[in-house]
Amino acid sequence: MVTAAFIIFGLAAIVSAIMVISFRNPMASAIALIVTLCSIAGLFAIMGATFVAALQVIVYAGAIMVLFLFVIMLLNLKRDEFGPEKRKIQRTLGIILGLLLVLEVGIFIQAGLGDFGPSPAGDKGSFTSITELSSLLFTKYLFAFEVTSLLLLVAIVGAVILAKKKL
Amino acid sequence: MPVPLGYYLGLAAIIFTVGVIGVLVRRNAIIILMSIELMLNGANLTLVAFSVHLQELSGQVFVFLVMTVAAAEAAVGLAIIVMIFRNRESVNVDNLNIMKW
Amino acid sequence: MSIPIPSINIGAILPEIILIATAFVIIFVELFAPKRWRLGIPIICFAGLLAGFYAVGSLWGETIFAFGESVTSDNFALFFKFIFLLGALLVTLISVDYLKREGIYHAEYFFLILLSTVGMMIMASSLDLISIFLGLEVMSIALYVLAGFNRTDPRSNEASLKYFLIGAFASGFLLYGIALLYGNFHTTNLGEIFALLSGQESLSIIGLIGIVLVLIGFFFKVAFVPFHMWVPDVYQGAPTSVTAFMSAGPKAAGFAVLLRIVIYAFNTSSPEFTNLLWIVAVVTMSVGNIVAIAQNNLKRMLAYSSIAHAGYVLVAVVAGGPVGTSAAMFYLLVYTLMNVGAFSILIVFGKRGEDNLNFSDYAGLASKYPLGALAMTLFMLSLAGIPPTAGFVGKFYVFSAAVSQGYVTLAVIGVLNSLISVYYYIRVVVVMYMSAKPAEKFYFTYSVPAIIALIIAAWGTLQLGILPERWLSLAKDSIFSFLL
Amino acid sequence: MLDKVWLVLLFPLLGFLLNGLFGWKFKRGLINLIACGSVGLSFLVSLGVFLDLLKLAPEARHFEKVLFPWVVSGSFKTAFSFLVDPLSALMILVVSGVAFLIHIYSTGYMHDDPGYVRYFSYLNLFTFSMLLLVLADNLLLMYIGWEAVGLCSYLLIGFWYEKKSAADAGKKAFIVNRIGDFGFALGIMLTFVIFGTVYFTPILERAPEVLQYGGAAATAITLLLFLGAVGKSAQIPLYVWLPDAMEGPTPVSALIHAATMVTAGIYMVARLSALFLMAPVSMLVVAIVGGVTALYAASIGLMQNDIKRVLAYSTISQLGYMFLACGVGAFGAGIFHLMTHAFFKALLFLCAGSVMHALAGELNIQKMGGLKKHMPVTYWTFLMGTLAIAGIPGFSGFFSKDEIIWKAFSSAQGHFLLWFLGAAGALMTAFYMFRLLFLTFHGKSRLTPELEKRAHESPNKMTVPLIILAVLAVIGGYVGIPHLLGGGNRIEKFLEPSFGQVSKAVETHHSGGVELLMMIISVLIALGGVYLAYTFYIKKTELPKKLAERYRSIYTLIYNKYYVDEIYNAVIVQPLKFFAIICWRFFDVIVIDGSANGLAKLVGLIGNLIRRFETGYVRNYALGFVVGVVIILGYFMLR
Repeated sequence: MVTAAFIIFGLAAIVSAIMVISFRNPMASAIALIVTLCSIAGLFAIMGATFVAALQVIVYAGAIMVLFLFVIMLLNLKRDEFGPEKRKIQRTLGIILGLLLVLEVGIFIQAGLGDFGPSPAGDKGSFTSITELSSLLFTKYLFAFEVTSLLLLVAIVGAVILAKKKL
Repeated sequence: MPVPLGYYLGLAAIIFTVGVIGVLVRRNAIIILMSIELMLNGANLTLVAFSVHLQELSGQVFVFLVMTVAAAEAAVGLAIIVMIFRNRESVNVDNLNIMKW
Repeated sequence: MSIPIPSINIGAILPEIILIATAFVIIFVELFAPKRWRLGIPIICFAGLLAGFYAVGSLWGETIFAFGESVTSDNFALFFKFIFLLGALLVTLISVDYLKREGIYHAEYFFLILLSTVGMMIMASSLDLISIFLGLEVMSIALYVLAGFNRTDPRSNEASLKYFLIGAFASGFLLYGIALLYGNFHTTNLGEIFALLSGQESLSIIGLIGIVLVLIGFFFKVAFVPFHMWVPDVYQGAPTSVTAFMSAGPKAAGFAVLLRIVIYAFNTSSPEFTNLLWIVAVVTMSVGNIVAIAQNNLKRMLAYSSIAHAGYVLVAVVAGGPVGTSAAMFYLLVYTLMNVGAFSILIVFGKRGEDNLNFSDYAGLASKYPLGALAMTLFMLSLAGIPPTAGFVGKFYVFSAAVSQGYVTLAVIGVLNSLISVYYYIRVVVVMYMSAKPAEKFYFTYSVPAIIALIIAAWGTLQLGILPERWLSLAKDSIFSFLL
Repeated sequence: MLDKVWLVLLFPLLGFLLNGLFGWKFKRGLINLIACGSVGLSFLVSLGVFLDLLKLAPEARHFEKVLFPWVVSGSFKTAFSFLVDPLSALMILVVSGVAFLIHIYSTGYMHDDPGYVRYFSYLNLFTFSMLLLVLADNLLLMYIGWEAVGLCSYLLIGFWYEKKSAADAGKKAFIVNRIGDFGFALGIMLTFVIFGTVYFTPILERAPEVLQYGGAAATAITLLLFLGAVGKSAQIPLYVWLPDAMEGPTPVSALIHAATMVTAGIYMVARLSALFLMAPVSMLVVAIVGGVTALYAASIGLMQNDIKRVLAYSTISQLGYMFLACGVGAFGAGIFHLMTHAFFKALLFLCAGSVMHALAGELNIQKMGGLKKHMPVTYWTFLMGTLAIAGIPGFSGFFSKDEIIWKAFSSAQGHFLLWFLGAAGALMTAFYMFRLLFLTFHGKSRLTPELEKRAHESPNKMTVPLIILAVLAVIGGYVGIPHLLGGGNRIEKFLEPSFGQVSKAVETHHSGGVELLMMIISVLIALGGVYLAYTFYIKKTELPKKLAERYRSIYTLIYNKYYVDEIYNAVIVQPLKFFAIICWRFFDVIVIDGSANGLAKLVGLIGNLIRRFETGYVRNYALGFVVGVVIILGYFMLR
């Protein structure tokens, strides 16, 4: 059951991710990205990280992607990459390097997995509790949490100053 | 029967790399930005997989924090793209090479 | 359910808090105060930075942990905070009239400068990789915006987008590396990683790839070859005051983290890292210097030169130990002074629209503005590492650290590189003093704050060159206690 | 006075600051007063220091003065501190004295120059830097002075920067010098690593224990340091900047490029004599480089027609002699020659300046001639200088140069071939100097009519320093009369404490008879050179014609004489000329200039190649990034 769900969500994530980078139309790419994000949320869920899965759907697929779609529509971008790719070598090299990268990382991970035991058995469903997560967030990671508030503040001010028509 | 850790990590590496390839091959700034989101998701998947495997919650807290980062980057990145679109009517990064060499 | 709140120890992050408070005051003045108050914003910013200096001074000498173990205020962090504050202070001074000249005088500029500085401080004082990452993002996002601050200038736009895309790309790698380290060590706290590592012999494979990716993330920030390619374009395109800012603080912040990671957490790791850093240092110095020779735009030349200088600092990092660490810190301080000084000259003699930046525009400057030319000469000589300037003491210290740790070849390559660099630095001096065809017109922005900044930078460059021992010993006092 | 030695430095520095910062508001008189007065005061203090030092017993003549600490970090310490011993005391006396005279001369020479204040502030800064270099008691402080004199030299060579050649020459000097400085800097670091200090006194004291005689460490340090000296003192192969440096004002050539700065390399080698003695290979290198340079530069000097260039090549050649002396362990002789050379070469340059002053900047000696009657003072002083440099007995150059040539032969590290290099160089020196003298001052005037009218003696401001220097050029040698001629060789006795055990290490083993013979040979060589020049540039051009008309009967005799000249010409001069042209045209211009410029071009080319990677396309940058990641990960995978 879990394995089947993993295969479904995993395949969906990979295929939609490849669609994100291969569609010409940005709108289609954005939709594909939403599919990827939701598939990953599904993966989180089957691992038992239900709270993160919910956040993934609400914040990522919900809020952030809406921002993307909004901008794409605002700029009315249908196809912006006119004309043939002039630097074919860039594309070829890009794909080759990407494959090399995944090969290297894969070999490293494969070789390093021996250090990890098999997954601990146990009821995954009860693993994530919002209480534990939030108590961690407000104790051990309080500082990081506070820094995110700064981060958002900077982003808001920055986005406003750059995108506002008249200052 | 739980799925082994390695599968999750491999899947995460693939998604990460798809994002990397996207940055390298696409010319549309918005799609490049989306590819970067893919990379972040690959990292997030790794974090959660480890967190669950190690039965240690920090990884999931990180995912929460990384989402904030993604949101902030998206906001600023899209603002930059809007600004450039206003000046040049294009978001094709291959049109941006006034400065070189 | 009661949550056990850890000891927060808010005093440890006093400098950060002061700067954040100042930033808020600035934004409130901008939003709610009468229009004419806006002219006072740089003064508020300046006062806040001075208060920051005071806070750094008052915390000096103690090692305090805050927020559990995730933040520390040790001398190492404070020394770097001093560098960040110095960079921010000088940039605030040179920005005032520059922003007016370019027509981009907005309160948000100072707000972003302050928060970017806070981001750097978080990087320098955090012990947790995740809060280091967040600090990096705070710093970078503010910088992306600042690079595009001149919204109507296509070059500024371009710089902003390039910086943003490559920066976010690098963040992805950094984050992936942190994720792998987390998986390997079950924690991202550098102190705990250090404790774990000192127990075992070598890194496991996942930890290795994790640390490599994390290092690459910071290699990007401090611009080592081949992660440097954004630097020339971004430096050239960004408003000059922002370029000055970028070249000082963020670079130092990147090195602060590199030093923490390489020397603090992973000091037991294998010699492969040393070899890697060795090669990167050589390539970085050489590429930076050789390409700088071929430049005609001063800002671009300084961009390549900043790449080369990152290489010199890396030489000290490779040397490691107490000598190397303190040499790197001292060099970063010196670099901040002389580089911001050089950019200040470009600002003072720049023309609206960022045009007056080619070598030929400075031909014969000495005859019209002898003091300006003299100051520029001082900064160029210092960048080239010629005594009695600070740059010489810095380089001497860096290279003798390398020699004393047995990296003689590296030091020789470094000195050879600084020999090459003389060519393009001295070219500036030659153009200013010995040009048969002077430029038709010089542009001079009379700006009292910028002149104050120039005096501070020039004085510091000389002071650290003639009497460096006080600051050298401060840098010595700032190295990690276990190195002593 | 010894305690106040820092005053020597303070005055020129003050002069520089006053004139440099406020000079544009000052009147001429005040500028002159500040510029010359500061150096004059500095000279007086130097004199006081010197006399105080003389009062002490020879072994007690060693005094260190710490002004304030400079770099203190861990084991590494340096301070702004000065070392007064016979060597440095003699040097500050020479430097400040010659500098003072040249400052006075300059007030006349630069009279009409628009950059008057700039000139004098640079000159004061130079004096300060040179004195700093000499007085430093540690390598790092010396390095500061070293770089600062380089900077001043560069600023002054390019003083008339409107001329492209001047600006280029300045740049060339700076860059070529940096190559030497690179070696010097590495040498300092290596010294620090090995000795744990950069102070001269402990280094020299501990050199015999710390270093192994002839060991790799000793050789490496000394060769690196010598590379610095080669750059600064314009030896093969880094001498190319010095002839070009003549683009600067002539008093600058006299002060910086003849009397003081270019001798810094010799001073450094002499200062570190104990180190060099631990490395016989380096000593041999020093001697060979010095000897070959001495001959090589002299041969180029034979064919030059530019008055300043002849003197420039002559300077290179004379510096070669000093290195030759150091290389055979005769450091005292080297410093002695440094001193006499400072007098007569400064004099010769100033005379050349005086000639240029009179002839509106004319430099070509083929267009001069007969100036003797127009400028008698210049002529007579120039003659004194020429006699001194040619090594005519009784003049200063004789004593010092003869000492060097003798030591090159007789010292334990000497060799007949080294002696030959020196002796052949001496022949050429005498020849080209007298050729210069004859072509410039003797014979029929070849001046254009306007210049003929214009030609006049220089003002007193210029001639008085000439006379003083001429006197010094004549009598300067009497402090070092060798034992053989009944003198006590006082100067080498005086310098002995600075060189410690050195002088014993290179004790000579030859009898007085050999020394006398060699001295006679060298006198004959000098006279031979003079005679050759005389025949060529006085007799050949004029006597043959006159005699042929008046005394037809003895014409054949003169004809025969002339015939001998032809033989001389064929046997000596033509080969020499050929050699000189090869050296100058081929080696100098093509090989050395070519490789220096070629290197710069190559670096520029590589730079242009690499910058093409900076395409401006952000995706290419990302590609570069990933290449880096893949390579680094691959490196860790394959390790």
